[in-house]
Amino acid sequence: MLRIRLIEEGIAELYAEQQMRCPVHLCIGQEAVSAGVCDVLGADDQVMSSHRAHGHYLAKGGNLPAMMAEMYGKATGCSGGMGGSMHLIDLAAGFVGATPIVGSTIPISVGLAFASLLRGEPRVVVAFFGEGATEEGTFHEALNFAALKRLSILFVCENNLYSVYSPLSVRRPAGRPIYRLADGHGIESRQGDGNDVEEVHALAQEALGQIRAGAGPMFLEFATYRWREHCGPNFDNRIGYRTEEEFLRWREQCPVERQRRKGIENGWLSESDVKGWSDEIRDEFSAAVAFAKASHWPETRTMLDHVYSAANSPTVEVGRRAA
Amino acid sequence: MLRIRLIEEGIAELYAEQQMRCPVHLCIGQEAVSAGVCDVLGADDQVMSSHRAHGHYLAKGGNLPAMMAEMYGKATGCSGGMGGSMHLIDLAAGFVGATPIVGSTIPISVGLAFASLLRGEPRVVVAFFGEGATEEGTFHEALNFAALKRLSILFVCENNLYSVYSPLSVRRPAGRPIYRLADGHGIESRQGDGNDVEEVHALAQEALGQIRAGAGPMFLEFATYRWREHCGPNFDNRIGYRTEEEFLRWREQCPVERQRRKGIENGWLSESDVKGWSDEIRDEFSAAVAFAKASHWPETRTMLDHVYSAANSPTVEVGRRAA
Amino acid sequence: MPSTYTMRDSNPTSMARELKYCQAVHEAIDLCMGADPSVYVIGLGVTDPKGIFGTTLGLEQKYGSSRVMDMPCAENGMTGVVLGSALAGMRPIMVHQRIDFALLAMEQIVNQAAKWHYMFGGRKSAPLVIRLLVGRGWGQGPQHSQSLHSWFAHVPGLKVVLPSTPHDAKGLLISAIEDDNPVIFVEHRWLHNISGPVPEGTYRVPIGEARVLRRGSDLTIVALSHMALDAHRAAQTLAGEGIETEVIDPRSIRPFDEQTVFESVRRTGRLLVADTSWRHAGFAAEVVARVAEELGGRLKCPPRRIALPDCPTPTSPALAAEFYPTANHIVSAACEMVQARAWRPTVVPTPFSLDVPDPSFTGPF
Amino acid sequence: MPSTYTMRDSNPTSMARELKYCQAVHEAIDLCMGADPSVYVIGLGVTDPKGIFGTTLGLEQKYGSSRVMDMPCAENGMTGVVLGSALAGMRPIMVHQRIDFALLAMEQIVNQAAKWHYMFGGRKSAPLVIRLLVGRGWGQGPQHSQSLHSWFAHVPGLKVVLPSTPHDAKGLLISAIEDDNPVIFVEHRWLHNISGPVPEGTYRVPIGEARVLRRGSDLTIVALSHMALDAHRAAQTLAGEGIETEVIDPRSIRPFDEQTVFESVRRTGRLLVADTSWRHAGFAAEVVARVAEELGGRLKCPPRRIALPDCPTPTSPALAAEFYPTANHIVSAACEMVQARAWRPTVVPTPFSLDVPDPSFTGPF
Ligand SMILES: Cc1ncc(C[n+]2csc(CCOP(=O)(O)OP(=O)(O)O)c2C)c(N)n1
Ligand SMILES: Cc1ncc(C[n+]2csc(CCOP(=O)(O)OP(=O)(O)O)c2C)c(N)n1
Ligand SMILES: [Mg+2]
Ligand SMILES: [Mg+2]
Repeated sequence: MLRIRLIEEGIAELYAEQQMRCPVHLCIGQEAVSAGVCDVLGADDQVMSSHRAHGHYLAKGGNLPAMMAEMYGKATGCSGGMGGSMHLIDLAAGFVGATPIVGSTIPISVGLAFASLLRGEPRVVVAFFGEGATEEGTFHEALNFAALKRLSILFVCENNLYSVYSPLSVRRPAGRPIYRLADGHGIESRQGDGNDVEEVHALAQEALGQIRAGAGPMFLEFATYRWREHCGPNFDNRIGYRTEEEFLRWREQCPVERQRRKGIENGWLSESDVKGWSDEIRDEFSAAVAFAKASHWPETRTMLDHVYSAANSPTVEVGRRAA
Repeated sequence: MLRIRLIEEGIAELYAEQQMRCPVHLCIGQEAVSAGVCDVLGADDQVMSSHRAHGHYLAKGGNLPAMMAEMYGKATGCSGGMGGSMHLIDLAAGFVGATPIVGSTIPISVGLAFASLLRGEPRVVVAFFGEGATEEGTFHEALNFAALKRLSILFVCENNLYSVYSPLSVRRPAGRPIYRLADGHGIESRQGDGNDVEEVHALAQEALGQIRAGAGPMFLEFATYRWREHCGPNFDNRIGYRTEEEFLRWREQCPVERQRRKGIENGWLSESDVKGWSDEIRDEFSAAVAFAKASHWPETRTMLDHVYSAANSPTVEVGRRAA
Repeated sequence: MPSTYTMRDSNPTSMARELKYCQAVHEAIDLCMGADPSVYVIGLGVTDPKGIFGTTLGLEQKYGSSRVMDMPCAENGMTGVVLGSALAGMRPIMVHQRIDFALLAMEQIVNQAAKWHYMFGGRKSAPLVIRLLVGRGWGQGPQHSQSLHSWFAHVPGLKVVLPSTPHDAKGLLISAIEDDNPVIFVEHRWLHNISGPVPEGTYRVPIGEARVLRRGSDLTIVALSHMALDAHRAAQTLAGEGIETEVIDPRSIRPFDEQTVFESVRRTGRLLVADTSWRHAGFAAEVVARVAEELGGRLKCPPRRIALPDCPTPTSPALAAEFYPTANHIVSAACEMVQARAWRPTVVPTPFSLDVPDPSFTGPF
Repeated sequence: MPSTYTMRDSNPTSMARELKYCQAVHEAIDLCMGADPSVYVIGLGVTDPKGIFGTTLGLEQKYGSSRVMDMPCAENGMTGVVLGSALAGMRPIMVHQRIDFALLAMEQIVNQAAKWHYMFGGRKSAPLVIRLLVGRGWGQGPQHSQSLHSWFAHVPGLKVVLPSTPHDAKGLLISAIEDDNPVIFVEHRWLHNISGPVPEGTYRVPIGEARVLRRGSDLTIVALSHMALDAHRAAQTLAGEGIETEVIDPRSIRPFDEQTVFESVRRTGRLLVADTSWRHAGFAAEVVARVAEELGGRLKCPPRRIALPDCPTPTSPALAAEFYPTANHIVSAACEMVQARAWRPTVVPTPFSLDVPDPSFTGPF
C-alpha cells in the first residue's frame, strides 16, 4: 500500500517532465483495495483491471521496471511500449491485462474464470473496476454468466463516487447502492470501507474462502476516493465538480496514514520501519525510472510486428504494407 | 384476448399458403398479457414490442388490415411492406414500433418516456419483451436510466421459459427469478400469472396507478407459455427441446379458456356471447386478409424512397443509385 | 430443377466425395474438436434441434455439454467471455445466427480481441473464431440480412474469410480454428445447402489465398461469398455468348490476395467486382481501388461493381428480386464491358427464385 | 511558430470573424438550442468543467440541466434512449468523447436508428445527431484513436459528415441538427484548436457537398478530416516546387459528392486520397473506385492512397511520428505522381510535432 502510494506519487512528480507521454490514471487514495485484495491471492490466481490499473498491477506482483518503461513508451515496457499506462500486463505475475474501455475487462475476466472451470484449474480470478463500469450492460452480462456457471471469480468494485467528473447522482438512482446490482443477479455481495486495508483484507479473505470452497462468484463494493484528477498528476478540486471540503474529508481517511497510525499505536510498526521501507521503495522506483529512461525506444521497423501472432497462423504471407 | 387468439390462429392456418413470406412469431398461449396490460392504457399511452408483437399491437388498438397487409408484404401494410411481421407500427394507436433485435426496443421505450418527461407530457409507456431480453446488457442500461430519471414506464416481461429453443437453465442462475434483476436496479417489481387475464389486469392497473402518481418505473414479470414453435405456425413439442407433457400442462392453463370458463361459471358470459364474438372476429380477420391479398405490392421504383426522410433534410440531392 | 445447386470445381476431382456446405462446416468443427480438447463451440442455438442450419448438429452429444454449449442472449459480454477463455488457453468457436446480432459485440471484437496481441506487445494472442451468418430471403428484412464483412476487413488484427464452396468452408474453418489470431468466418445462409467435393480428413486452405473458380481471358470477375455462385452461373451463360470470364473468389478479405487478382486482370484487362453488401464504402471498392492503383492505365474499360442498392433490406417479397443482384446483372454488365452491347438475358439457369434459395427452402426463418 | 494553426479559405473573406473549431461547434449547438426547444445535448462529460474540449461549455448554465445533461456510462442503451426521444419529437445531440466508445452502440445506431425511417415505411423519422470524436496523440493508443467513419459511410440511412474547418463545422452541425435523419458528425480531436473565419448567426452547409479548399491543375487531393490540413499544408510546399494541387475536402462521405471530385480529376488527371484511417477497406478506396469507374482510362497516372499503416495505434511516442502520415507524405507522393521524381521534403512548415497537435497541447488526455 505504501509502495503503491510512493510509486504513484513518484509518477505524478515525474509526469510534469512530459516524458511519460500517455494518459495516466493514478490510484492515490484508493491503494487499500489493491493491497488488501491482492494480499489474499496466490501466485496462480489471476487479476484484470481497467484504466486505473497501477495499484492492481503492483499489488499482484507486476514488474515495476517494466511498468515504468511502458509508461515511458520503451521497448522494454511490459507491453513493449505499444500500450502505455492503460494497457498493463504481467503474465508471470498473474496480471492478465488491463484495458481502458469502461467495463470491458469484466467479461474477459469472467472468461478467464470460465476457462479455469473448463480446464479444471482451481484458481480464482479477480476483476477490478470502478463503479462507473457497473453502468455498462456488459457488466451485467458478465455477472449473469458468472452466476450461471458458478465461476470462481471475485468482482471488486472501487466506488470512488466519480466517473471522470460525473457524480453518482447523474448516473444511478438515489439510494440504490451498487452492490445491490450484484444481489439482483443472485451474487452474494458485501460493502466495505475501501480506505481500511484491514477491512478490505478481511472481506477479501472471507470471499476468497467461499469462492475456493466452490460457492461461486462474489461481489465486493468498496467505498473510496481518488485524490488526484481523473487523468493526470494534479489535484483538481478547484475546477468545480467536487469540493475541497469533500476531498479533505476523504484525505483524513487516508488508507496509508490510517494503517500507519494503527500500527504505531498498536506497537507493531515503528516510524523507522516506515522510513526504511519508504527509502527502499523510493530507491526501487528511482531504479525503475532510470531503467525506463535508459531503455531504447521500440524501433519503427517493428511497428507492424505484433498485429498478428505468427505462431499457428497458417496464413499466406502478405505484404507488410497493408492487409 | 379471444380476438388475438383467433387472429393468430387464422395467421397460423394461412401461413401454409406461403403467401406471408416473412418470419412470424405467434403469441398463442400468451394473449392474456397483451390484453390485460393494454386494457388499462389510455389512447395517449405508448407501447413498444419486439419480434413477438402481434398481441401487443392488436391489444393497443393497432389496425388489423394494415397488420395483415404488412405480413403479406403489401404497400398498404402498416410499414408499407418494408418491415413484415417483425416491424409493426401504428402511431395513431400509440403503438410506436416493434423490432426483432432482442432487447433493443427496451431503451427506445425508455427514450419515449424520457421525452415525455422532458416535454411534460403525462403519458405512460409500456415496454413488452420476453425473458430472453433481460439477458442483454441494454436491458440493464435501460432500467438504470429509467430508475435514475423516475420515468413513467412500465416494463412487462413475458417469461415463457424459452428463448427460441433454449430453456432458462442455460441462461440464468438457478433460483434467481427475473424480476429480481429489476429489484437490483431499485425498480419495484411484481410477479404474476400471465395466463390469468384478471391477475394481469389487476397488477397492471396497480402499476399504472403508481406510475401515474409519479412513483417512477415499475416492472412486471408474467409467467406464461408459447404454444407454437418459436417462429412459424406449427407445434414443435416433438423436436426435443421441450416435452409434450409440459405443453399440455400449460395448455390447461389456457388464458382464453380459463376466462371463458370463469365467465360462464359466474354468469357474466354465455356460450352464445363467445360464439357471437368469435364469428365477428373471424369475419373481421377474413376481411383483413382479403384486403391484404387484394392490395398491391410496393412498386420496385419505390424501393429507395424511404431510406431518408426528405422533410427537413438540407442535403444536396445525390443520385438515387448510391450514396 | 435440382433441389440443391452444385458448384463444381473447374478441375473437379471426380472421385471426390460430395458434401453440403453445412456438412463441410460441421466436419471441420468435428475434426478440430477431436484433435484438440481446447476447442469448444458456443452460441445461441448451437445445441438446439436445428443446430445452426445443421452445422453443429450432434456435436453436443459427441463432445459433451462442456464443449458445445448454448449461452445467454448477451452478445457483447459473451464475446468478452470467449476472449477471456482464449487468453487462458481455450480455442473457442463462437456462432452468431446473424451478423446483425454481432453489432452488439463490436466493442469486444474490434477494441479488444483484434488488438489484444498488438496492444500488449505480442505477449499474448487470442485464438478465437467468430462465425457470422448472413441472412437472406423469406422476409428476413432490414435487421436480419446485413452483410457487414467490409467492416471487419477494415480492422487490423482480425482475419476475415468468407468461403463460397464446401471445400473452402471446411479448409478455411480448420485454418481459422488453428490460427492463433481472431478470425471472422462469414457464412452466407444461402450457401449452406450447396454441394461440392470435400476431401475427407483434415486439410487446410490457407487464409489469404484467393481461389480461381474458372479461367477466362475476357473479363475478371471478383465475387464474394454467395456472389461467387452467381458469377459462376453467369460465366456459363456468358461462355455461350462468346465471353470467357475468369471468376475469382478471394475467400479471404483480410488478408487479401491482391496478386491473384492483379495477375488475372493483367491478362483480361477488365474487372467486375460483385459483393453481397452495399456498394458505398464496401469491400468491392477496395478491390477496384487496388486494381486501379496497380494497373490503372492498362485496363481496357473502366472497372465496375455489382452490389446491393443503397437501402436497407426491404421485407416484402415483391422487392426481394429487385434488391438482390443476380447472375443476370453480371451477364449484362459483362456484355457491356466486353462487347459494348446492352443485353439483359431473360433466363439464366438458376435454381433460385424470388426470395428463397431453392425449392427445398420454405419459411419460416 | 503560431500556437494554433489557421487555415484560410482560398477566397478568404478578410472581414470575417475568426473562431476556433471548438467554438464553431459550440456556437452551432447554442444557436440551434436557442431556436428549437426540442434540441438537447447528452453525453458523458457534456456538463463537466472541460465541456468536451470546450464545445459544450456553459450550455448547461444557459439552457438548464434538462437540456444539457450527463448520462450513465452505457453507450448502447443511451443511444436507444436518445433514439426513442427522437421518435417522440426531441432532437437530441449525443456526444461520445471517442469513436471507440461508440463501438458499444453500433447496434442501436446501425440496426435501429439508421433503418427506422425505412423499415417502418417512412412513417417516422429519427432526427438525431451523434458527435463522435477521433483521438490522436499523447499516447491515446489502440483504443482511443480509431477513425471508423468508413463503417458509418457503408450504412444506408445514416448521413456522415467530417468537417475540417471551423466554418464547415458550424454550418454542417446546424444542418445535421435540423436534419430529420440520423447524422454522424465526426470531429478529429486535433481540429478543435484550429482557427478560421466563421460567419455570425445561423447558416447551413448542405450535407453532401464537397468543398474545394484550393484550386490547382496538376493533381487532385481528396483529403478527409484532419488530413485536409495536411493536404493544405503540403499544397503550399508543392506550389514552391511548381506543382499546383487542387485540394478537396468531401466534408460528407454519405452522401458523397462525387461530381466535384470527378470534375476536378477530369482537369488534373491525377488523384491522391488521404484518409485518417486504415487504407484497407477504408473510405479512400471508395473515392479511388468511383474515379476509376468514371474516369479510368483518362488518368495520367494511377491513383494513390495515403492512410495509416496496417496496425492498431501504437502508444509509444517513438512510433507516433511514423504511424501518422503527414504533409511530407503527401508532398512525396505528389512529386512522384506529377514529376515522376522521388523527393522527401525535410521540412514542411508545420505547427505539429511528434504526438501533439501544437505547443499549447500538453498531456494528459
Ligand atoms: C466505454 C467507455 N466509455 C467512456 C469512457 C471514458 N472514461 C474513461 S475512464 C471513465 C470513468 C469510469 O469511471 P469508474 O468506472 O468509476 O472508474 P474511476 O475512473 O472512477 O476509477 C470514463 C467514463 C471509456 N473509457 N470507455
Ligand atoms: C440480439 C439478438 N440475439 C439473438 C436473436 C435471435 N432471437 C430471436 S428471438 C430470440 C428469443 C428471445 O427470447 P425471449 O426474449 O424470451 O422472447 P420469446 O421469443 O420467448 O417471446 C432470439 C434469441 C435476436 N433476434 N437478437
Ligand atoms: Mg469511479
Ligand atoms: Mg421467452
